[in-house]
Amino acid sequence: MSLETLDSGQEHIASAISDEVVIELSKVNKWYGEFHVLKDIDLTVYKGERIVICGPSGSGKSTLIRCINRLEEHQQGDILVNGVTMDTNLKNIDAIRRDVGMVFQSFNLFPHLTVLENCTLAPIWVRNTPKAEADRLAMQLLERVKIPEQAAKYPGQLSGGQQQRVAIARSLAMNPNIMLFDEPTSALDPEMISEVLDVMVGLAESGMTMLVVTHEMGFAKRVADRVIFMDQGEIVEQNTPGEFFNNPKSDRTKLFLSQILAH
Amino acid sequence: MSLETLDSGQEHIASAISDEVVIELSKVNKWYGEFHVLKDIDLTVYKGERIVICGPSGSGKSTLIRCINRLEEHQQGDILVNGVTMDTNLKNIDAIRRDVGMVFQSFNLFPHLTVLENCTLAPIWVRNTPKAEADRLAMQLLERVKIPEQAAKYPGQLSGGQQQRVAIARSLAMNPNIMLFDEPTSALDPEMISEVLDVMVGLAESGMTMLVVTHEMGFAKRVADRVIFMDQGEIVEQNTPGEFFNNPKSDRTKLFLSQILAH
Amino acid sequence: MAVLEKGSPRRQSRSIIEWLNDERVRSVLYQAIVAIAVIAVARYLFVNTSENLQARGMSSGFDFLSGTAGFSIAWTVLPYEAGDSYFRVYLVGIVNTLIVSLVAIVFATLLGFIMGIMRLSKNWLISKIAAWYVEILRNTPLLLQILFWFLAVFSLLPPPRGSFGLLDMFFLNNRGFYMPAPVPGAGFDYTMIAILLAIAATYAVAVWAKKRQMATGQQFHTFWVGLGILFGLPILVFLATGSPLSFDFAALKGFNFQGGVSVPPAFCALLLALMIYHSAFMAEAVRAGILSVSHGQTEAAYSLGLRPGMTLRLVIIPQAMRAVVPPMISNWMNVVKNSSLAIAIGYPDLVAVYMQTSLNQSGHAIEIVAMVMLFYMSVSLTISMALNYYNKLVQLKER
Amino acid sequence: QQSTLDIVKSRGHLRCQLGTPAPGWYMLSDSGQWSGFDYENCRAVSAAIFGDPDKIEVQSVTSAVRFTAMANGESDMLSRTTTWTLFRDTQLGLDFTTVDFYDGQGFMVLKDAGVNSALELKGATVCVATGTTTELNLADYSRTNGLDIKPVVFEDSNVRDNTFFTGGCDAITNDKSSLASTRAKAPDTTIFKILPETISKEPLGPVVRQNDSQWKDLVMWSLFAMIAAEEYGVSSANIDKVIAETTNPEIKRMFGVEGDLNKGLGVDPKWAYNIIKMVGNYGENYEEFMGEKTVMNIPRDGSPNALWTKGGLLYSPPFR
Amino acid sequence: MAETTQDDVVFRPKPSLPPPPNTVGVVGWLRKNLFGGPFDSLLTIVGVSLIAYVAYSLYQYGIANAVWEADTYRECLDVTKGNGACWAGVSTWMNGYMYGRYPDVEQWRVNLAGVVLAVWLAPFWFPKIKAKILVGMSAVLTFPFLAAHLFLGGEAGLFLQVMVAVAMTLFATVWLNVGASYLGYPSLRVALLRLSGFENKGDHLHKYVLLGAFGVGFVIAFAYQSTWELAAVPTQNWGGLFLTLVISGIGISSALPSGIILALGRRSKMPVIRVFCTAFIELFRSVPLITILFMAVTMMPLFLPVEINPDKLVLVIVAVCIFAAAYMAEIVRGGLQAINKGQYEAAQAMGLNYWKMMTLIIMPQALKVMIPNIVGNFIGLLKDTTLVSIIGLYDILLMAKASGQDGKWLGMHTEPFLFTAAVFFVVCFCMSKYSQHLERTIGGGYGRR
Ligand SMILES: Nc1ncnc2c1ncn2[C@@H]1O[C@H](COP(=O)(O)OP(=O)(O)OP(=O)(O)O)[C@@H](O)[C@H]1O
Ligand SMILES: Nc1ncnc2c1ncn2[C@@H]1O[C@H](COP(=O)(O)OP(=O)(O)OP(=O)(O)O)[C@@H](O)[C@H]1O
Ligand SMILES: [Mg+2]
Ligand SMILES: [Mg+2]
Repeated sequence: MSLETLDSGQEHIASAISDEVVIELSKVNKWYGEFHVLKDIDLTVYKGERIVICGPSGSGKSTLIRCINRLEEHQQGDILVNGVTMDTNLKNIDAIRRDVGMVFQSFNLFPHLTVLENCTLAPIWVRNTPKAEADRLAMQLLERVKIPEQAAKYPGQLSGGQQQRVAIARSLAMNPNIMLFDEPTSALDPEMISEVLDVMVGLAESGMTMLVVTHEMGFAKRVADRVIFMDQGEIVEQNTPGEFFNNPKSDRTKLFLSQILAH
Repeated sequence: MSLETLDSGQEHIASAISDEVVIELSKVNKWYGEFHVLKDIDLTVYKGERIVICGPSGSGKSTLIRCINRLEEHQQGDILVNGVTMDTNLKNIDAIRRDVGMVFQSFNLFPHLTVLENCTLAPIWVRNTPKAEADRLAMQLLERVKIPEQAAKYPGQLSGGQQQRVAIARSLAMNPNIMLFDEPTSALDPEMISEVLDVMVGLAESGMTMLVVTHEMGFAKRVADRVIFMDQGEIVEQNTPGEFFNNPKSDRTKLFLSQILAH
Repeated sequence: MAVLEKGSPRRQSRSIIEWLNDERVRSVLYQAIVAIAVIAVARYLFVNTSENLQARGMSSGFDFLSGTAGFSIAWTVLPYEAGDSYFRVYLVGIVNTLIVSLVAIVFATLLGFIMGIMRLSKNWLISKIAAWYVEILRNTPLLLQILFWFLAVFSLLPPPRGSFGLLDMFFLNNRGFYMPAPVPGAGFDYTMIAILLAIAATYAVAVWAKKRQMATGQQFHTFWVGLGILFGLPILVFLATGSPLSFDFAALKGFNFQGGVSVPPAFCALLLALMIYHSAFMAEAVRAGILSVSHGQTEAAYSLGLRPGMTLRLVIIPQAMRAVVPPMISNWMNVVKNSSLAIAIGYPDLVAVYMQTSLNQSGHAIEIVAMVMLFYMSVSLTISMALNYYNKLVQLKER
Repeated sequence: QQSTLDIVKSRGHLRCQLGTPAPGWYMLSDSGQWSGFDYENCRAVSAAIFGDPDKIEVQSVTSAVRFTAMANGESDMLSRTTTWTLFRDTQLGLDFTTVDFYDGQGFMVLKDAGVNSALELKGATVCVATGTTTELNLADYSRTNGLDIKPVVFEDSNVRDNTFFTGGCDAITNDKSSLASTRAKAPDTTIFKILPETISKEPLGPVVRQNDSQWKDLVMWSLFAMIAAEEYGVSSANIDKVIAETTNPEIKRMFGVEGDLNKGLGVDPKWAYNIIKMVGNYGENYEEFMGEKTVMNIPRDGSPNALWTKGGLLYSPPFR
Repeated sequence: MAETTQDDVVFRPKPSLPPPPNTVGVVGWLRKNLFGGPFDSLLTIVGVSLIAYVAYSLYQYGIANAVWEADTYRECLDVTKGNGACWAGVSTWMNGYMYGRYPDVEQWRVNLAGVVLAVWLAPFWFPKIKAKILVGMSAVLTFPFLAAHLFLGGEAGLFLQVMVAVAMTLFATVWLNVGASYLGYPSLRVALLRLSGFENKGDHLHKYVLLGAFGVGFVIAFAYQSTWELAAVPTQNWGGLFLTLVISGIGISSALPSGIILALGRRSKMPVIRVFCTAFIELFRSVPLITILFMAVTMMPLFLPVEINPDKLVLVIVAVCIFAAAYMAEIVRGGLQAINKGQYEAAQAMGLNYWKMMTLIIMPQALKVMIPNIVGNFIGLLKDTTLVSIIGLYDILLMAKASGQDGKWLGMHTEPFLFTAAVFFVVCFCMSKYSQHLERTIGGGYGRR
């Protein structure tokens, strides 16, 4: 988790935050059985904003972003995504999921489909894109993540870094306006981490709204508009990276930062 | 693969090579089906000599040392180990294996036996050593590889570096006069590599005849009496480490060295 | 240890001990011993058998196959009369075995899928019911289950006079299940042609729909349209040509229903028992297969916006099949083998008519048992060949 | 080759093959005891050889394997409802001894089916047991009379009978004696009718292995002894008295009081005495297992199973 | 930046609140598991009615209308009119269903053998006991002889007597070992040495002490067993559940060694051996057990010389063993395939020969992987042994049939079948649960971190 992971320069990438709200969580509560995992979460994300979420293991980071595309169901409070309320209405859920892409720690590529088919599956079946069109788009995206030559291979034949890049391309193929990342680099070997972070930096440069759960503090410093620190199901502190790293407010944050930067 | 891996000083360890031949390969040829994997290999190893074998992947390094204790059968040429001819005679094979220890890349410890039992199995069943005696010897060896306190654990409970050290102790328990190492550190995390190399250096200091397949060039420089470079089933070049690294003869060797030291 | 000269002790004459220590010699020796032992045992058995046959005045050879069997068989698919030969009995038995096994395989597979999916249902009650279904069926002997279906269900159906009837066309009673038999009239050929055309057309529509989707992205309700064509076209032609098909309805005459097509209760009971027993095993295969696809796959599909149905069809099932099919196919094999228990309730399968009745009548034990084994082995070989082929087909590409 | 008698003697007991339990013929009680009409034959032979009717190891096997179990020497004799046919006598390595029960195959139907003759069974479904001559007879009968009968074949007689009771067959066919036992199992025994036709001859009797005539003689004459005893009025109850009082030289020869008829058989002179004393004569056995007081309830008078003196077919050659 | 300063906001986690009431507790559970949606609710209602109907019918037949005491089946019928069960017959015949025709006065021998086996294997479940493999091996290898002698009775040959004595000695050894462990000795071996005072004398003397102790035990056992006078009970009289367990027990325990040999043969590098083993396995796996049984009873006698007429039970057991071995071979092969090649190579490189490698390294690992499958196989075999009733062996199923032919209970067949089914279900279900438990506990491996 060294700050040197990104070899290119360290200056912060300019952001283009509009004042359009794309995600709004208010008083969101969630329980697993008796266990209170999200406590009164309030969070507003503006269009084009890039948010990094960090916090100790088990603090509810994954749960939080998984609530945003309804991989988990929250029990209290409201979640609005792109103005659509997250409730039990299947139409709403579909609409939200179409606009929100997600990248998982363990890639979750479909092993029975080629890389290209992985990227065209959703456009063809959800967006009714013609195949030729979908293929073209997918190839563009694969070029963007720098692996166009792997299009015909199966996921099992790729290295971890390549697989994660395919996963990003696959999400982008649905042309989402929000991307969620859940520890996208933590299953990777050190050499491969930078490959994937490079792609994510590129994405940030293009103005995508991003929520990233990660412990890559170099990435956070360089890309994030806001860093959110969670513990025990709460948002303890949120701030710009500069303030967050240099001037943390809460004692909990300080403790966490001292641990994570000790490596 | 950096030369800094060994923290202790870099001066070459004095060797005590006698002129007694312990391994002699002459015109050894081997095929896998149609594929000619070893081509006319000639190699003489003297008692106490320490040889490092390197070369690109698939060049036949593993195959070569596996022929020396008959894990693979060669088809042409003669192999003599400690004066015993390697042929189809089971007695000879047994005799050779008793004198030759081997350490594998993936440790291959026996997961159903404790560390101590791993080390005493062969002495008890092959050398008919009494159990008490075997236990005593094994504990000595575990001390030598610096993990006597792990004797009662199962391999699954140890880290990779510890496991590899157990594997070395296990081989030594048969009191071999030749040790073969097949990439003993390449399955290890960087921090653990030096643990294992330290043990191997210690072994070298004690005068053991060693054949080591490795890409740890620091180790080669410090320990080897001779470095052998293989490619496409042939021995391309062999020389003292000084000459080999500073003054390689063959183009192929030069290319290889440039790649491996580029990291 | 002296310095050795190259290749010194290689070619010296070797003692017997040394010779015996040679890996290759030993290998040949072991194999020779085994081969000799096997041959000796085979010869011993053969000699004994021929002596025994002679001593007991029993004949051997396959001549009996052309002899008259003399007994009749309750229900056959192939035409058969008591005057037919033993060889005919063999064939009749094979066909009877295959018919009941095939039908059982089809239904057991369907039911297995339903039960396997039920067991994974989020509804606690449903998944528990499925779990107990599997446990109860897997843990009681099939033989008992066959007897149960036969005695406690099919034997308790009403007699022909009180049959359960449906539309006066289908009847179920303790003599079996009766259906109308179609009797094609003049001009029915056209309907047949229409059926073939409809199949071709459905296929064409499917291909076209796929193409269109690929080209324009539009999805098409192939299934419903196909269904329409498949049934609509033949019915139209059928009506247009003046309905040239009559049915031979089963009707109560004398003791029983006459006419129509019928299957005996033993068939129904055996079918049901095999189907239900094996569906339990198949349910397990299905469950394991689906569970073998990690939950991450579902989540990934959902987060791409795929709906549950599509996720199942495009992502989960293709991957699950890889794990489901091999145990499923060996289960099919077991259905065929277990159909031999038909003997307990009098369904005339191969073992019942051939290994039981024919063997009893003719006394040709060796020939008959060998022929029966031959049949089962060919089935098994065919199935395992199919399995290997499938495994090759679906192997995941790895690095 | 050793004779069976020697083997049996040296073994110390008789291996007698019965069928799986069937009422009247061979029945197993909950305490594990065998009894039955056919079982008495075994007891008779045992009594003749050992002077003890219970030195028997019962082998009870399904009909499918009965002949192999005989032919391979597993059983010494087979005493189960086995019909004597030319094929079986000549091609299975077996010898039939004599007939102890004249049976014939018949049909049984429900009374309210309104059937009075087997010839009315056109198109009927008929329950039958597997692997027996019954199956062949039915096929023959159906073919000869153009009845187009559908047989439903069962391995297990309970299953078969139950199928018939619940209406799974229009009729059941079997040896008439067994029809009686089937009827006895029904919840209501009064609703059945046995049709008058007898479609086959079913002579039943013990079977031994071929080519051992001494053994065959012993088994056969043990049976004859029981038949003859009845003919002479000798029963287990009165045998001692009869022997003491009789003047009939045949009886004296038979029971070993005079002569040495036992010599050829290779058994004790009192062999026949033991049989009658310990097992009883034919009539006694019939009464006990087949008679009107039993579940079988098969009347003897006027049937072929009456003594020849009473118009039946049971006839023993002379003991001379 | 790590040090905490005065003006820090101190983080106090918000208290965890209880979840909203409609998501937990009974209501939450019902909502989540039974009435998750309209379709789910419908399924639940259908399911409940189905269960209710089945339960009601079973209750009516099995309890409400059932007759528990009667002397004949006809008495039952008079009461039930066929609408209820006649458990009276089943209870009268219970002894028969359990032991077949095994004489009543001798049945203690069967029970004794069962108890001995249970006690023998009990240390398996004692956490303190080491060398569980040895406990299992000693039971599998020698218990059959003890059991055979107990079951058969009569004159035992010298070999059988010796084996019986060995079995008894080993049994005692197992339990003395348990005793020694709980008295605080590391093992029986050490206990013996300590008690005899030989512990500190030369190592080479130890084995004489141990052998001596075993010898004394053996002599005592031999002397004791030669005083037994057990009446002979021929196999024809064996039956019921007892016979079922004998057949499947022998089948499974012999299947393991022969399955291992076949599997090794099938993986052998020697073509002749490989071909024979493969052919054997495939032949017997591809045909139904019933045909093998038929073959055993109809054809084996033809294959053997006239003088040998093997017991029918022996033939059947041989057939079952062959069948089970073929299946077991495939399980073993699966287990062997799960062991990676490195283990073989490491063993060879250490100089172990083929058999030592197999017994010390490969098999212990493979067996562990195989246990759940072995239990599964045992369940299958146990169920399949019902087929021996078709060829006339008086197992529990044929006894059930026979009880319906008994003069008194003529016509009773449903009840015995139901009873048999229940017995099988209970036995198989327990084993299947046990194997699932094993699968869960074993799977992980050896003390993973
Ligand atoms: N399905 C579940 N059922 C019950 N508890 C769960 C479930 N999933 C997660 N939890 C618990 O919820 C808490 C938060 O989990 P979450 O995965 O959101 O943490 P996280 O912050 O992402 O941690 P990590 O950095 O380890 O991924 C953890 O304590 C976890 O044990
Ligand atoms: N069992 C085998 N059958 C066929 N080919 C083999 C087999 N084992 C190895 N080979 C081939 O022989 C060649 C030499 O293999 P070897 O393992 O000796 O290479 P190596 O130099 O040790 O490579 P690496 O550095 O990757 O371990 C390779 O091309 C390999 O593909
Ligand atoms: Mg997480
Ligand atoms: Mg290698």
